[in-house]
Amino acid sequence: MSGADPFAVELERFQGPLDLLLHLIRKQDIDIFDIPIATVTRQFLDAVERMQRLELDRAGEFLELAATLVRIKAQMLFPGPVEHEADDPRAELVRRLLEYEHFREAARVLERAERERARHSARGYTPPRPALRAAVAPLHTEWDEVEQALASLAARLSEPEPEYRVRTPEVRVEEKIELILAALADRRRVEFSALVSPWGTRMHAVTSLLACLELAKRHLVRVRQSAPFAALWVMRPAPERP
Amino acid sequence: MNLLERGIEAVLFASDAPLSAGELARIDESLDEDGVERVIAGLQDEYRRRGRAFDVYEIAGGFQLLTRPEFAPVLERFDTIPVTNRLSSAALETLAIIAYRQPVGRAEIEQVRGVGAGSVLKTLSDRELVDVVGRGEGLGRPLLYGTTPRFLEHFGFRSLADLPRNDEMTVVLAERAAGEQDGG
Amino acid sequence: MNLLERGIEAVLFASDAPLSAGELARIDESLDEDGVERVIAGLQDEYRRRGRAFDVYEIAGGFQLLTRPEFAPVLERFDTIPVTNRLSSAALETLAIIAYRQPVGRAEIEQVRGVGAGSVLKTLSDRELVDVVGRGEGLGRPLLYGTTPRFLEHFGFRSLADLPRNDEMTVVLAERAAGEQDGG
Repeated sequence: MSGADPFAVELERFQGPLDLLLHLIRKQDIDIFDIPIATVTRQFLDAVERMQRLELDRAGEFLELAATLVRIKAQMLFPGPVEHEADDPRAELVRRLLEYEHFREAARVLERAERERARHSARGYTPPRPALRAAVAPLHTEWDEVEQALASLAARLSEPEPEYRVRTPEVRVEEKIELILAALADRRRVEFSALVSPWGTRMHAVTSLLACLELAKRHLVRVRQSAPFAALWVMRPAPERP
Repeated sequence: MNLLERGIEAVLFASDAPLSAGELARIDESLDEDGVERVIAGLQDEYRRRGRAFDVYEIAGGFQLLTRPEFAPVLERFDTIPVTNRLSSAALETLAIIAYRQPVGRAEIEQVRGVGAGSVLKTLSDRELVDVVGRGEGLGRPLLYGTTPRFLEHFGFRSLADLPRNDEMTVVLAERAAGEQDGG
Repeated sequence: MNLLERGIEAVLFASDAPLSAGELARIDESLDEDGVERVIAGLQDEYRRRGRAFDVYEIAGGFQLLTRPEFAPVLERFDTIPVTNRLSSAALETLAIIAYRQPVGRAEIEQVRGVGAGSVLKTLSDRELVDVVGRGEGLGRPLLYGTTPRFLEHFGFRSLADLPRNDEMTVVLAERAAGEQDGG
């Protein structure tokens, strides 16, 4: 049923939300510096809703931009005193669209180069090469160098012991981000302490918290705490409807 | 054809990747990079004169023997001739961002494309088209990606300078916008 | 060279396995196996006349382009990495310790320098500057290293008694004594 929907094919074709938005703008010959935001927002949300109905996995990727469009639409409805072009609530969106289109064009250039290169074939059979063998070159080392090495070793040994530093293994925020997203893959929410408890060190707690904040900033999770010191919940973002 | 030319031809013929003039100069003590380039110009000249099916191409900072493009349709008919898998649009877009912005972190790539970049970056790394080239400042010291020599080989570029410059790319919307601003 | 010859040359060049005359005949409807063999004989003749570094060989019931055997030494030379002709500072330090403290075990060298000595000892052994000269007392009867006749020859000493007296060595010795006390 949904597989037969011609829109499914069309929606799968888009590389992401910016690609879809550019398509809407270009198809209707809209001036990118004066986007009719209400119309475009409605069209965009229609497309996203269709994606959700078709259960395309990627619908989630489009929600962040949908939210941005809705916010811009609201700002346009209640305009403050507009004196500079930069005050236009659409300015950042336009910048992102032009930037994205630039790289989409660059991708086409790469595609052409790839196609051109694929018309050339390299030698198909290259004989197995022997493992690189070391050819011993004649040694040019003078006794002076041995003595200098000894002097520098002695100097190093007479220096006071360097302060001994404890090296803690590095914990990366990127890794924590992946752990959190993995934890949220099969449930709607997870308690923060459950993310930290397997390791229990302060470093892991801090990194996990940074990862949560980063994800929240990217609107990939929501963080909720009902009261100070209450359990901290990390949740999947709800698909928001305008 | 002299012995040096024959030696360089043999090494080019036996290699499965481009070789730089410096590497090729290892064939003989008397050779320097300029000498290698003169020998290669001689080979190219001879291959063209004799109508050989292959030529020496300059790719990824080196030289490689490749078939001439007009034989592509013939070669397609033989399944013992390896074909390179084309990249998806997502991979090409990501690669374009990395190529022009390198070194660049995953967050910036995702910001530009508006979608997650994890699996595409893995594909590109697995195919050795990009690699981690450092770590950025800021939160979590993110991994920074750049293109590899294999990237140049895949697209047949001599160097990164072969990437079309920004002003050589036609961007419909941006052009139109510039035109309108001029007019207004 | 005609178009059929060029096509067969392209296929032989790009194929990753030998192709039989029957398979090569797929290039053109007008070709049969005899025709392919005539074209290949023509290619072989031309490669030999022009002194090319490669030729068409018949292998496992098929044809393949390969470099001629006389270029094996060139390819082999190309595949060798010349090892640097200087010793690293780690190797020089280790050599100094062995020269003045011989016979000396690996553990003692590592204790003085504070880092592992395995790869450096291998470099010095490969260079024939040091060799195993005996076994020590104690746990595992460790190998003891000393300098070789090649060492004396290289640095121009008649015997070990010719080694210059070295005050620096007292520091190193003191370190060793301290290390032993710690150890005991």
